[in-house]
Amino acid sequence: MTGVETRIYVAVGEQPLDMAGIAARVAHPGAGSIATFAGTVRDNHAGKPVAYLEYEAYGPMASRTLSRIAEEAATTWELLGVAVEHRVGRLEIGETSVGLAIASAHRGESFAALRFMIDELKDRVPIWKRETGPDGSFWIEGPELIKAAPADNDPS
Amino acid sequence: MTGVETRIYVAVGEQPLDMAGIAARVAHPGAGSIATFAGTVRDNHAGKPVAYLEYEAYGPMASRTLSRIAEEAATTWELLGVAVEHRVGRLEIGETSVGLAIASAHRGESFAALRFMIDELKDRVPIWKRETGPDGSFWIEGPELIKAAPADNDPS
Amino acid sequence: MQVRVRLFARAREAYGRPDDVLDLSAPATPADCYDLLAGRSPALSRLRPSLLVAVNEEYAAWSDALRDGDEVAFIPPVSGG
Amino acid sequence: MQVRVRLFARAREAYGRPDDVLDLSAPATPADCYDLLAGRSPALSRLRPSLLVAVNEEYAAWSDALRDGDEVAFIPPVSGG
Repeated sequence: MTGVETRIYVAVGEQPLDMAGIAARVAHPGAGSIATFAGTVRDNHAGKPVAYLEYEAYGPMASRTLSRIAEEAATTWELLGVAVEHRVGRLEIGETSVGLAIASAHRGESFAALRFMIDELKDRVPIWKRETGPDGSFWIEGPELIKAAPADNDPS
Repeated sequence: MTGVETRIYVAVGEQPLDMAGIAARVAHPGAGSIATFAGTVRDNHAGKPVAYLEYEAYGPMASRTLSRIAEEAATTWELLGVAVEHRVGRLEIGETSVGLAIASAHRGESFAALRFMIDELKDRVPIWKRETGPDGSFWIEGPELIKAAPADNDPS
Repeated sequence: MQVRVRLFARAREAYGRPDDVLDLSAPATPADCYDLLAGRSPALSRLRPSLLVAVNEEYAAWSDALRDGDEVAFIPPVSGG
Repeated sequence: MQVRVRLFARAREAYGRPDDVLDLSAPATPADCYDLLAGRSPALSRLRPSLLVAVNEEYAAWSDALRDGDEVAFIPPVSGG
Protein backbone atom coordinates (compact mmCIF):
# COMPACT_ATOMS: atom_id res chain seq x y z
CA MET A 1 0.00 0.00 0.00
CA THR A 2 1.33 3.46 -0.84
CA GLY A 3 0.59 6.60 1.11
CA VAL A 4 -1.43 8.30 -1.62
CA GLU A 5 -5.20 8.25 -2.01
CA THR A 6 -5.92 7.25 -5.61
CA ARG A 7 -9.12 8.33 -7.31
CA ILE A 8 -10.33 5.49 -9.54
CA TYR A 9 -12.94 5.69 -12.29
CA VAL A 10 -14.06 2.70 -14.37
CA ALA A 11 -16.75 2.42 -17.04
CA VAL A 12 -17.85 -0.04 -19.71
CA GLY A 13 -20.51 1.14 -22.13
CA GLU A 14 -21.69 1.90 -25.64
CA GLN A 15 -21.13 5.64 -25.74
CA PRO A 16 -18.17 7.00 -27.76
CA LEU A 17 -15.09 7.61 -25.63
CA ASP A 18 -13.85 11.13 -24.98
CA MET A 19 -10.13 11.00 -24.17
CA ALA A 20 -10.10 14.61 -22.93
CA GLY A 21 -12.91 13.76 -20.54
CA ILE A 22 -11.11 10.63 -19.36
CA ALA A 23 -7.91 12.61 -18.76
CA ALA A 24 -9.86 15.34 -16.96
CA ARG A 25 -11.03 12.74 -14.42
CA VAL A 26 -7.45 12.29 -13.14
CA ALA A 27 -6.51 15.99 -12.92
CA HIS A 28 -4.94 16.74 -9.54
CA PRO A 29 -2.96 19.73 -8.18
CA GLY A 30 -0.17 17.35 -7.10
CA ALA A 31 0.12 15.76 -10.54
CA GLY A 32 3.23 16.37 -12.63
CA SER A 33 2.44 13.69 -15.18
CA ILE A 34 -0.69 12.53 -16.95
CA ALA A 35 -0.14 9.59 -19.29
CA THR A 36 -2.93 8.31 -21.50
CA PHE A 37 -3.49 5.41 -23.84
CA ALA A 38 -6.20 5.19 -26.48
CA GLY A 39 -6.75 1.92 -28.29
CA THR A 40 -8.09 2.82 -31.74
CA VAL A 41 -9.65 0.72 -34.48
CA ARG A 42 -7.13 -0.01 -37.25
CA ASP A 43 -8.10 -0.32 -40.89
CA ASN A 44 -6.09 -3.55 -41.18
CA HIS A 45 -5.15 -6.64 -39.19
CA ALA A 46 -2.68 -9.38 -40.04
CA GLY A 47 -2.27 -7.76 -43.45
CA LYS A 48 -5.97 -7.78 -44.31
CA PRO A 49 -8.39 -4.87 -44.53
CA VAL A 50 -10.84 -4.37 -41.66
CA ALA A 51 -14.25 -2.74 -42.15
CA TYR A 52 -15.34 -2.46 -38.52
CA LEU A 53 -15.12 -4.15 -35.12
CA GLU A 54 -17.77 -5.30 -32.67
CA TYR A 55 -16.91 -5.48 -28.98
CA GLU A 56 -18.86 -7.61 -26.54
CA ALA A 57 -18.39 -7.55 -22.76
CA TYR A 58 -19.49 -9.48 -19.74
CA GLY A 59 -20.36 -6.06 -18.41
CA PRO A 60 -20.43 -6.36 -14.60
CA MET A 61 -17.43 -8.69 -14.49
CA ALA A 62 -15.53 -6.46 -16.93
CA SER A 63 -16.08 -3.43 -14.69
CA ARG A 64 -15.20 -5.39 -11.58
CA THR A 65 -12.00 -6.74 -13.16
CA LEU A 66 -11.00 -3.26 -14.40
CA SER A 67 -11.50 -1.89 -10.88
CA ARG A 68 -9.36 -4.64 -9.45
CA ILE A 69 -6.58 -3.94 -11.98
CA ALA A 70 -6.73 -0.23 -11.11
CA GLU A 71 -6.45 -1.07 -7.41
CA GLU A 72 -3.48 -3.33 -8.09
CA ALA A 73 -1.80 -0.46 -9.95
CA ALA A 74 -2.58 1.94 -7.10
CA THR A 75 -1.04 -0.50 -4.63
CA THR A 76 2.14 -0.84 -6.69
CA TRP A 77 2.77 2.79 -7.69
CA GLU A 78 1.99 6.17 -6.13
CA LEU A 79 -0.89 7.23 -8.34
CA LEU A 80 -3.15 10.24 -7.88
CA GLY A 81 -5.82 9.18 -10.35
CA VAL A 82 -6.72 6.30 -12.64
CA ALA A 83 -9.53 6.41 -15.21
CA VAL A 84 -10.35 3.64 -17.65
CA GLU A 85 -13.27 3.23 -20.03
CA HIS A 86 -13.96 0.45 -22.50
CA ARG A 87 -16.51 0.78 -25.24
CA VAL A 88 -18.73 -2.04 -26.52
CA GLY A 89 -20.86 -2.41 -29.63
CA ARG A 90 -19.89 -1.60 -33.20
CA LEU A 91 -16.84 0.63 -33.73
CA GLU A 92 -15.68 2.17 -36.99
CA ILE A 93 -12.08 2.69 -38.14
CA GLY A 94 -10.35 5.35 -36.05
CA GLU A 95 -12.78 5.14 -33.15
CA THR A 96 -11.47 4.54 -29.65
CA SER A 97 -12.23 1.18 -28.05
CA VAL A 98 -10.42 1.73 -24.78
CA GLY A 99 -9.15 4.82 -22.99
CA LEU A 100 -6.86 5.02 -19.97
CA ALA A 101 -5.49 8.01 -18.10
CA ILE A 102 -3.15 7.93 -15.13
CA ALA A 103 -1.91 10.86 -13.05
CA SER A 104 1.07 10.80 -10.72
CA ALA A 105 3.52 13.26 -9.21
CA HIS A 106 6.37 11.96 -11.41
CA ARG A 107 6.23 10.42 -14.86
CA GLY A 108 7.84 7.08 -13.99
CA GLU A 109 4.80 5.95 -12.02
CA SER A 110 2.17 6.90 -14.58
CA PHE A 111 4.13 5.32 -17.45
CA ALA A 112 4.70 2.05 -15.60
CA ALA A 113 1.10 1.87 -14.37
CA LEU A 114 -0.28 2.67 -17.83
CA ARG A 115 1.67 -0.17 -19.37
CA PHE A 116 0.68 -2.55 -16.58
CA MET A 117 -3.00 -1.70 -16.83
CA ILE A 118 -3.37 -2.11 -20.58
CA ASP A 119 -1.42 -5.39 -20.49
CA GLU A 120 -3.59 -6.72 -17.66
CA LEU A 121 -6.76 -5.47 -19.33
CA LYS A 122 -5.95 -7.39 -22.49
CA ASP A 123 -5.10 -10.46 -20.46
CA ARG A 124 -7.93 -10.64 -17.92
CA VAL A 125 -10.93 -8.46 -18.68
CA PRO A 126 -13.89 -10.39 -20.19
CA ILE A 127 -14.29 -8.41 -23.38
CA TRP A 128 -14.18 -9.87 -26.90
CA LYS A 129 -13.81 -8.41 -30.33
CA ARG A 130 -15.14 -9.56 -33.64
CA GLU A 131 -13.59 -8.20 -36.78
CA THR A 132 -15.46 -7.81 -40.07
CA GLY A 133 -13.79 -7.39 -43.44
CA PRO A 134 -14.20 -8.52 -47.05
CA ASP A 135 -13.68 -12.18 -46.06
CA GLY A 136 -16.37 -12.16 -43.39
CA SER A 137 -16.34 -11.93 -39.60
CA PHE A 138 -13.74 -13.34 -37.24
CA TRP A 139 -13.36 -13.66 -33.49
CA ILE A 140 -9.95 -12.50 -32.38
CA GLU A 141 -8.41 -14.97 -29.93
CA GLY A 142 -4.83 -13.92 -29.27
CA PRO A 143 -2.91 -14.29 -32.53
CA GLU A 144 -5.71 -16.41 -33.98
CA LEU A 145 -8.60 -15.27 -36.15
CA ILE A 146 -11.56 -17.62 -35.90
CA LYS A 147 -14.34 -17.53 -38.44
CA ALA A 148 -17.52 -16.23 -36.87
CA ALA A 149 -21.12 -16.78 -37.90
CA PRO A 150 -21.97 -14.56 -40.91
CA ALA A 151 -24.51 -12.44 -39.04
CA ASP A 152 -24.47 -11.89 -35.32
CA ASN A 153 -27.01 -9.49 -34.04
CA ASP A 154 -27.00 -10.60 -30.44
CA PRO A 155 -23.79 -9.46 -28.79
CA SER A 156 -25.24 -9.40 -25.28
CA MET B 1 15.00 3.43 -41.05
CA THR B 2 11.58 1.84 -40.85
CA GLY B 3 9.15 1.42 -43.72
CA VAL B 4 6.54 3.79 -42.37
CA GLU B 5 6.14 7.47 -43.16
CA THR B 6 5.89 9.33 -39.85
CA ARG B 7 4.04 12.62 -39.62
CA ILE B 8 5.90 14.89 -37.20
CA TYR B 9 4.61 18.07 -35.59
CA VAL B 10 6.66 20.24 -33.23
CA ALA B 11 5.85 23.56 -31.58
CA VAL B 12 7.22 25.80 -28.83
CA GLY B 13 5.10 28.76 -27.81
CA GLU B 14 3.15 30.68 -25.22
CA GLN B 15 -0.38 29.51 -25.96
CA PRO B 16 -2.04 27.03 -23.57
CA LEU B 17 -1.65 23.43 -24.70
CA ASP B 18 -4.66 21.44 -25.86
CA MET B 19 -3.96 17.74 -25.38
CA ALA B 20 -6.96 16.71 -27.49
CA GLY B 21 -5.63 18.85 -30.33
CA ILE B 22 -2.14 17.39 -29.96
CA ALA B 23 -3.55 13.84 -30.03
CA ALA B 24 -5.73 14.69 -33.04
CA ARG B 25 -2.57 15.56 -35.01
CA VAL B 26 -1.42 11.93 -34.90
CA ALA B 27 -4.75 10.30 -35.82
CA HIS B 28 -4.24 7.76 -38.60
CA PRO B 29 -6.46 4.97 -40.01
CA GLY B 30 -3.62 2.47 -39.47
CA ALA B 31 -3.18 3.42 -35.81
CA GLY B 32 -4.17 0.96 -33.10
CA SER B 33 -2.51 2.90 -30.28
CA ILE B 34 -2.26 6.55 -29.35
CA ALA B 35 -0.18 7.21 -26.25
CA THR B 36 0.09 10.69 -24.77
CA PHE B 37 2.03 12.39 -22.03
CA ALA B 38 1.15 15.70 -20.43
CA GLY B 39 3.62 17.33 -18.07
CA THR B 40 1.56 19.36 -15.61
CA VAL B 41 2.54 21.98 -13.04
CA ARG B 42 2.55 20.49 -9.54
CA ASP B 43 1.61 22.46 -6.45
CA ASN B 44 4.74 21.22 -4.66
CA HIS B 45 8.37 20.34 -5.33
CA ALA B 46 10.88 18.75 -2.99
CA GLY B 47 8.30 18.99 -0.22
CA LYS B 48 7.73 22.74 -0.61
CA PRO B 49 4.69 24.56 -1.99
CA VAL B 50 4.95 26.00 -5.51
CA ALA B 51 2.94 29.04 -6.59
CA TYR B 52 3.74 29.04 -10.31
CA LEU B 53 6.44 28.19 -12.86
CA GLU B 54 8.07 30.22 -15.60
CA TYR B 55 9.48 28.43 -18.61
CA GLU B 56 12.09 29.98 -20.86
CA ALA B 57 13.28 28.50 -24.16
CA TYR B 58 15.97 29.06 -26.73
CA GLY B 59 13.08 28.90 -29.16
CA PRO B 60 14.58 27.98 -32.54
CA MET B 61 17.08 25.53 -31.05
CA ALA B 62 14.37 24.00 -28.84
CA SER B 63 12.17 23.36 -31.89
CA ARG B 64 15.09 22.02 -33.87
CA THR B 65 16.13 19.68 -31.07
CA LEU B 66 12.56 18.44 -30.58
CA SER B 67 12.33 17.71 -34.32
CA ARG B 68 15.56 15.77 -34.17
CA ILE B 69 14.35 13.72 -31.19
CA ALA B 70 11.12 12.96 -33.05
CA GLU B 71 13.11 11.83 -36.09
CA GLU B 72 15.29 9.62 -33.91
CA ALA B 73 12.15 8.02 -32.47
CA ALA B 74 10.72 7.53 -35.97
CA THR B 75 13.95 5.85 -37.05
CA THR B 76 13.89 3.48 -34.08
CA TRP B 77 10.20 2.50 -33.97
CA GLU B 78 7.43 2.20 -36.57
CA LEU B 79 5.46 5.33 -35.78
CA LEU B 80 2.57 6.78 -37.73
CA GLY B 81 2.56 10.18 -36.07
CA VAL B 82 4.46 12.19 -33.47
CA ALA B 83 3.29 15.52 -32.06
CA VAL B 84 5.07 17.48 -29.34
CA GLU B 85 4.43 20.96 -27.99
CA HIS B 86 6.21 22.80 -25.20
CA ARG B 87 4.79 25.89 -23.61
CA VAL B 88 6.85 28.85 -22.38
CA GLY B 89 6.03 31.79 -20.12
CA ARG B 90 4.22 31.70 -16.81
CA LEU B 91 2.21 28.57 -15.97
CA GLU B 92 -0.18 28.11 -13.07
CA ILE B 93 -0.73 24.93 -11.01
CA GLY B 94 -2.42 22.23 -13.10
CA GLU B 95 -1.51 23.77 -16.46
CA THR B 96 0.28 21.67 -19.05
CA SER B 97 3.90 22.56 -19.82
CA VAL B 98 4.59 19.85 -22.38
CA GLY B 99 2.35 17.61 -24.44
CA LEU B 100 3.34 14.58 -26.49
CA ALA B 101 1.22 12.23 -28.59
CA ILE B 102 2.46 9.21 -30.52
CA ALA B 103 0.46 6.93 -32.82
CA SER B 104 1.51 3.48 -33.97
CA ALA B 105 -0.11 0.29 -35.23
CA HIS B 106 0.69 -1.54 -32.00
CA ARG B 107 1.02 -0.19 -28.48
CA GLY B 108 4.59 -1.34 -27.82
CA GLU B 109 6.01 1.19 -30.28
CA SER B 110 4.08 4.21 -29.05
CA PHE B 111 4.82 3.43 -25.38
CA ALA B 112 8.55 3.00 -25.98
CA ALA B 113 8.79 6.08 -28.19
CA LEU B 114 6.82 8.19 -25.71
CA ARG B 115 9.17 7.29 -22.91
CA PHE B 116 12.23 7.89 -25.10
CA MET B 117 11.01 11.28 -26.27
CA ILE B 118 10.18 12.72 -22.87
CA ASP B 119 13.47 11.46 -21.43
CA GLU B 120 15.44 12.98 -24.34
CA LEU B 121 13.45 16.21 -24.15
CA LYS B 122 14.31 16.65 -20.49
CA ASP B 123 17.94 15.84 -21.22
CA ARG B 124 18.67 17.86 -24.37
CA VAL B 125 16.10 20.52 -25.24
CA PRO B 126 17.18 24.05 -24.28
CA ILE B 127 14.26 24.95 -22.04
CA TRP B 128 14.53 26.10 -18.45
CA LYS B 129 12.09 26.41 -15.61
CA ARG B 130 12.02 28.78 -12.70
CA GLU B 131 9.87 27.94 -9.74
CA THR B 132 8.28 30.54 -7.46
CA GLY B 133 6.95 29.81 -3.99
CA PRO B 134 6.84 31.38 -0.53
CA ASP B 135 10.67 31.30 -0.27
CA GLY B 136 11.24 33.11 -3.55
CA SER B 137 12.25 32.00 -7.03
CA PHE B 138 14.56 29.14 -7.96
CA TRP B 139 16.08 27.82 -11.15
CA ILE B 140 15.65 24.07 -11.39
CA GLU B 141 18.89 22.40 -12.46
CA GLY B 142 18.42 18.66 -12.20
CA PRO B 143 17.89 17.82 -8.53
CA GLU B 144 19.21 21.24 -7.52
CA LEU B 145 17.18 24.35 -6.78
CA ILE B 146 19.22 27.49 -7.30
CA LYS B 147 18.07 30.79 -5.89
CA ALA B 148 17.07 33.15 -8.67
CA ALA B 149 16.92 36.95 -8.72
CA PRO B 150 13.79 38.16 -6.89
CA ALA B 151 12.16 39.64 -9.97
CA ASP B 152 12.87 38.50 -13.49
CA ASN B 153 10.77 40.16 -16.13
CA ASP B 154 12.94 39.38 -19.09
CA PRO B 155 12.67 35.69 -19.91
CA SER B 156 13.58 36.09 -23.57
CA MET C 1 -30.46 -26.28 -7.28
CA GLN C 2 -30.73 -23.80 -10.09
CA VAL C 3 -27.91 -21.80 -11.69
CA ARG C 4 -27.86 -19.25 -14.45
CA VAL C 5 -25.27 -19.82 -17.17
CA ARG C 6 -23.94 -17.12 -19.46
CA LEU C 7 -22.03 -17.58 -22.70
CA PHE C 8 -20.01 -15.00 -24.54
CA ALA C 9 -18.47 -14.40 -27.94
CA ARG C 10 -17.62 -17.64 -29.73
CA ALA C 11 -19.15 -19.76 -26.97
CA ARG C 12 -22.41 -17.82 -27.22
CA GLU C 13 -22.37 -18.20 -30.99
CA ALA C 14 -21.69 -21.95 -30.69
CA TYR C 15 -24.47 -22.52 -28.16
CA GLY C 16 -26.87 -20.33 -30.10
CA ARG C 17 -27.97 -18.19 -27.16
CA PRO C 18 -26.31 -15.97 -24.57
CA ASP C 19 -27.69 -17.53 -21.40
CA ASP C 20 -29.69 -20.36 -19.96
CA VAL C 21 -30.97 -21.65 -16.66
CA LEU C 22 -29.96 -25.13 -15.49
CA ASP C 23 -31.49 -27.40 -12.87
CA LEU C 24 -28.78 -29.50 -11.23
CA SER C 25 -28.65 -31.86 -8.32
CA ALA C 26 -26.14 -30.86 -5.65
CA PRO C 27 -23.20 -31.15 -5.43
CA ALA C 28 -22.59 -29.51 -8.82
CA THR C 29 -19.64 -27.76 -10.43
CA PRO C 30 -19.07 -25.48 -13.46
CA ALA C 31 -17.83 -28.61 -15.27
CA ASP C 32 -21.25 -30.21 -14.68
CA CYS C 33 -22.95 -27.14 -16.17
CA TYR C 34 -20.69 -27.23 -19.15
CA ASP C 35 -21.31 -30.93 -19.76
CA LEU C 36 -25.04 -30.29 -19.82
CA LEU C 37 -24.67 -27.45 -22.33
CA ALA C 38 -22.12 -29.32 -24.46
CA GLY C 39 -24.47 -32.30 -24.65
CA ARG C 40 -26.93 -30.00 -26.41
CA SER C 41 -24.31 -28.37 -28.67
CA PRO C 42 -21.44 -30.24 -30.38
CA ALA C 43 -20.06 -26.84 -31.52
CA LEU C 44 -19.77 -25.75 -27.90
CA SER C 45 -18.22 -29.04 -26.81
CA ARG C 46 -15.26 -28.44 -29.14
CA LEU C 47 -14.41 -25.15 -27.37
CA ARG C 48 -13.71 -26.69 -23.95
CA PRO C 49 -9.86 -26.49 -24.16
CA SER C 50 -9.95 -22.75 -24.74
CA LEU C 51 -12.62 -21.77 -22.20
CA LEU C 52 -12.22 -20.29 -18.74
CA VAL C 53 -15.04 -20.21 -16.24
CA ALA C 54 -16.28 -17.54 -13.85
CA VAL C 55 -18.70 -17.89 -10.95
CA ASN C 56 -20.52 -14.76 -9.79
CA GLU C 57 -18.21 -12.54 -11.88
CA GLU C 58 -14.95 -13.99 -10.57
CA TYR C 59 -12.66 -16.39 -12.39
CA ALA C 60 -13.16 -19.83 -10.81
CA ALA C 61 -12.09 -23.47 -11.14
CA TRP C 62 -14.11 -25.99 -13.14
CA SER C 63 -14.34 -28.13 -9.99
CA ASP C 64 -15.59 -25.42 -7.58
CA ALA C 65 -18.76 -26.27 -5.70
CA LEU C 66 -21.76 -24.25 -6.91
CA ARG C 67 -24.57 -22.94 -4.79
CA ASP C 68 -28.19 -22.38 -5.66
CA GLY C 69 -28.58 -19.05 -7.52
CA ASP C 70 -24.99 -18.81 -8.71
CA GLU C 71 -24.17 -17.29 -12.08
CA VAL C 72 -21.71 -19.36 -14.12
CA ALA C 73 -20.05 -17.79 -17.17
CA PHE C 74 -18.04 -19.48 -19.92
CA ILE C 75 -15.24 -17.22 -21.08
CA PRO C 76 -13.45 -17.69 -24.43
CA PRO C 77 -9.98 -16.15 -24.82
CA VAL C 78 -10.49 -12.45 -24.17
CA SER C 79 -9.56 -9.82 -26.76
CA GLY C 80 -10.43 -6.45 -25.26
CA GLY C 81 -8.37 -3.31 -25.63
CA MET D 1 34.81 39.04 -36.89
CA GLN D 2 31.56 39.60 -35.10
CA VAL D 3 29.43 37.04 -33.29
CA ARG D 4 26.13 37.28 -31.47
CA VAL D 5 26.03 35.70 -28.03
CA ARG D 6 22.88 34.58 -26.27
CA LEU D 7 22.46 33.76 -22.60
CA PHE D 8 19.61 31.88 -21.01
CA ALA D 9 18.09 31.27 -17.61
CA ARG D 10 20.67 31.51 -14.81
CA ALA D 11 23.42 32.61 -17.21
CA ARG D 12 21.21 35.39 -18.55
CA GLU D 13 20.36 36.47 -15.03
CA ALA D 14 24.06 36.43 -14.03
CA TYR D 15 25.15 38.46 -17.06
CA GLY D 16 22.25 40.86 -16.67
CA ARG D 17 21.08 40.71 -20.27
CA PRO D 18 19.92 38.03 -22.71
CA ASP D 19 22.29 38.74 -25.60
CA ASP D 20 25.27 40.75 -26.75
CA VAL D 21 27.42 41.28 -29.81
CA LEU D 22 31.16 40.63 -29.58
CA ASP D 23 34.00 41.76 -31.83
CA LEU D 24 36.73 39.14 -31.87
CA SER D 25 39.91 38.65 -33.82
CA ALA D 26 40.03 35.37 -35.74
CA PRO D 27 40.63 32.58 -34.91
CA ALA D 28 38.08 32.62 -32.10
CA THR D 29 36.17 29.97 -30.17
CA PRO D 30 33.12 29.85 -27.88
CA ALA D 31 35.60 29.75 -24.98
CA ASP D 32 37.00 33.11 -26.15
CA CYS D 33 33.48 34.58 -26.19
CA TYR D 34 32.81 33.24 -22.75
CA ASP D 35 36.05 34.68 -21.35
CA LEU D 36 35.10 38.11 -22.66
CA LEU D 37 31.65 37.94 -21.05
CA ALA D 38 32.97 36.47 -17.81
CA GLY D 39 35.51 39.28 -17.55
CA ARG D 40 32.57 41.67 -17.37
CA SER D 41 30.55 39.51 -14.94
CA PRO D 42 32.01 37.61 -11.96
CA ALA D 43 28.57 36.02 -11.41
CA LEU D 44 28.72 34.55 -14.91
CA SER D 45 32.30 33.36 -14.50
CA ARG D 46 31.26 31.11 -11.62
CA LEU D 47 28.81 29.23 -13.86
CA ARG D 48 31.40 27.90 -16.30
CA PRO D 49 31.49 24.28 -14.98
CA SER D 50 27.75 23.83 -15.51
CA LEU D 51 27.39 25.47 -18.92
CA LEU D 52 27.15 23.89 -22.34
CA VAL D 53 27.62 25.84 -25.52
CA ALA D 54 25.73 25.88 -28.82
CA VAL D 55 26.78 27.41 -32.13
CA ASN D 56 24.03 28.25 -34.60
CA GLU D 57 21.47 26.26 -32.59
CA GLU D 58 23.54 23.07 -32.35
CA TYR D 59 25.44 21.85 -29.31
CA ALA D 60 29.16 22.51 -29.96
CA ALA D 61 32.58 22.25 -28.32
CA TRP D 62 34.14 25.16 -26.45
CA SER D 63 37.13 24.90 -28.79
CA ASP D 64 35.22 24.93 -32.12
CA ALA D 65 36.36 27.57 -34.61
CA LEU D 66 33.80 30.36 -35.01
CA ARG D 67 32.98 32.21 -38.19
CA ASP D 68 31.84 35.75 -38.70
CA GLY D 69 28.10 36.02 -38.06
CA ASP D 70 27.83 32.91 -35.89
CA GLU D 71 25.38 32.81 -33.00
CA VAL D 72 26.90 31.42 -29.79
CA ALA D 73 24.59 30.40 -26.94
CA PHE D 74 25.47 29.55 -23.35
CA ILE D 75 23.22 26.81 -22.03
CA PRO D 76 22.76 26.13 -18.30
CA PRO D 77 21.49 22.70 -17.26
CA VAL D 78 18.15 22.33 -19.03
CA SER D 79 14.94 21.68 -17.11
CA GLY D 80 12.17 21.48 -19.69
CA GLY D 81 9.25 19.08 -19.58
